Amino acid sequence: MKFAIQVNEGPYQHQASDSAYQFTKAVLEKGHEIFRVFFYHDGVNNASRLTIPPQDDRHIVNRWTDLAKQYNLDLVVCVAAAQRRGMLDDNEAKRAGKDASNMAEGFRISGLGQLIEAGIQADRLVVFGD
Amino acid sequence: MKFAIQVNEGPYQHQASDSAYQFTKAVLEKGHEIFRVFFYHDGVNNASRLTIPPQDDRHIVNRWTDLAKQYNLDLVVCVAAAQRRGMLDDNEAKRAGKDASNMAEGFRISGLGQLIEAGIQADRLVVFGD
Amino acid sequence: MLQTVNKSPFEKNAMQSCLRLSPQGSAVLFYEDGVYAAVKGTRFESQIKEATQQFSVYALLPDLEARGMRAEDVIDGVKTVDYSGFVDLVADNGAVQAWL
Amino acid sequence: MLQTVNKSPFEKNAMQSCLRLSPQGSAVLFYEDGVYAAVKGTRFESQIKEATQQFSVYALLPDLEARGMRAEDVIDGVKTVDYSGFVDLVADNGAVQAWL
Amino acid sequence: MDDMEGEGTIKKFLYLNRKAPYGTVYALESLEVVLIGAAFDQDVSLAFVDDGVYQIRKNHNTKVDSGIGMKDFSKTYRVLEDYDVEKLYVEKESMEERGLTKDDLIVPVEIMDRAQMAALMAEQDVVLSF
Amino acid sequence: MDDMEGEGTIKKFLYLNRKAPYGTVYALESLEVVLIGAAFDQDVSLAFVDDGVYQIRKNHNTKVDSGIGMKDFSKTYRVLEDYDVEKLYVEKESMEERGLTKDDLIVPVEIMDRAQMAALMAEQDVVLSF
Repeated sequence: MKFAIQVNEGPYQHQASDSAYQFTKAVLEKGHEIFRVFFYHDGVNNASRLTIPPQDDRHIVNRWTDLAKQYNLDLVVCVAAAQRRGMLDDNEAKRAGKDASNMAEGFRISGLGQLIEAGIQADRLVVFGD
Repeated sequence: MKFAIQVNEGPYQHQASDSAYQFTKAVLEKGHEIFRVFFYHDGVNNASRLTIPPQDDRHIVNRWTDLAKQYNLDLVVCVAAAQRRGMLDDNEAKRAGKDASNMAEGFRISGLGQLIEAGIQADRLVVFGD
Repeated sequence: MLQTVNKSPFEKNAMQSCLRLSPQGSAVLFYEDGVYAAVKGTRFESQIKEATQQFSVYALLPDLEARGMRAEDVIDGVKTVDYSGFVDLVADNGAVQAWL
Repeated sequence: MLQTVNKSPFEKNAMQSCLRLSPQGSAVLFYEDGVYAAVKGTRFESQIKEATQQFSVYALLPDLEARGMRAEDVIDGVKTVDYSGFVDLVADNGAVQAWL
Repeated sequence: MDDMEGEGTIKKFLYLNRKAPYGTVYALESLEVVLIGAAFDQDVSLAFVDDGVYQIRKNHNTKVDSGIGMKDFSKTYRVLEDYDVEKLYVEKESMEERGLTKDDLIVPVEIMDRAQMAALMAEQDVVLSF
Repeated sequence: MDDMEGEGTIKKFLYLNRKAPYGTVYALESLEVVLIGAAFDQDVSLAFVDDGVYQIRKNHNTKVDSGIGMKDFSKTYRVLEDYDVEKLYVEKESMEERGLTKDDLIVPVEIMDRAQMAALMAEQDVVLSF
């Protein structure tokens, strides 16, 4: 079965990203397919490569990157939500004349249409939020 | 009278940062003093210089930077909360071996002691959160 | 003391806890989504009316107006203030306790 | 349908709205801070017991355990699942509605 | 974006709006999804439940440079019709406990009781929750 | 940091904890403030009210590599004593409606009724809310 996942909150502040990760991992380990993980609202902050969590804590961003690598996941960050909150890849930074980018490996920026498409293409959409 | 302000949520997702800004501005316009504005939890995300809000919307980060310039405000971002969430100045980035920083002008990174000190030094501490 | 409530009483328990536990004589300010507690006609109206006997109750006008309400929509006994009035409430009432 | 509730019933109205509006026969999963609704001894116990008549009610065990509770602490008629069971609930119950 | 993949499939999408406007960004960013989603020609319904009914209350009054300093986006609900988004539902009890009637709302809606709302939910393929 | 400025001033600080642990980060980051704050020799009280009482429930059980994948920080409450943070209060009704007794808690606390809790609040100089 094909699953799509929506993540509405950033790392650490709310459990949403943790729950979404554990759920996504379980989906994959059971042999189902993940069509896409879509990061919306503060969820875009899960894509920052600049986080430095304490040594004894989980590394939420790297966990997503590693899972994406292992299973070839499509991790999509909403462009409109990302711009509001200062989450940029190299292209977006260049286009906007910003002197830095902060997006981690394994994520890509795209439009809200990707969320609707995920709703259409996947058999299930599961939303994790506050 | 000396006021201290604590901001617990990031820009746009919750009204906390907006309310804190309007309140801080009103404090200053009435001739009171702002001892410090302390950004904690997701509040650290108010310090990103990479945000690109829509043209017709308010620019939350720039508003803080401008107010700080006008009134010589002390805008302090909690280092522990900031590291978890990927908010770094040049020094922090260098020390952690990160290839970019994202902190806006007018903010500085420091420890939680600065919040306690604000509570001691100011006549009032006002907390804005979710 | 000044007690602040910024959440809708329909969505969260902040207002209930504030009214249950705040020291008598506190000023209570509703702002952000908290202002819905202060308007006439909701199922919380009688509770707020009662609260005005124990507390000085305020609502932030800019938050009311943003959400489509006006000063005359608030419950009798509740006063409206702007941000400048919010600052005065903080200055005049000692420690501030935020019911987040 | 699968209904998910991730907020404490003491803090937010999500559980109340879920139980009021969900189609009969839905599966209801409590997870994150939502699991407090599923344990014995709280003031919501009788309401949840009643809900088990209309809905299949579940609680996520890892969230219960993290918060100091065990499978035997949940109300009779509520089943516990792990993340794998959460996936099965989604697969088996059609559309998922999150009460955020 | 490969919208074409979705061609032919028509699913029932429900937007479940339960949060007040301005206090959090969910109302605004939900509306942004609805507007983008309209291009996909799906069978779309919007439900306003709990504090979600406040999103479509009349007479919102704020601008970037006055009031709470956020833009009033409520008039956008009026243009949904032009996007062929015409199925707007509010829940009866949510209206009543807030003392609201249809006259207080900025757009025409259908009022549904518990049972009707449950029936609407039961027939959906995808529920986007805000 | 100019801690010295605060020397001599002793204020009454109340930490008001009203949120459950793990679902959000407030419990953990509140504890981090308490630990740092202990160095300032102020008159500190911790109040656990509403879901805040769940923070100090016994037998939390999760690790970064099992369960919900977050570290269990509840044992830190036990070391507060070593930091001379000894005034821990829980509200009676909050305990009762959750079916909890003192035996369910990981640290010794004093149980207060409404009136006692209100009196505690009334005597504070600074309230940090989480």
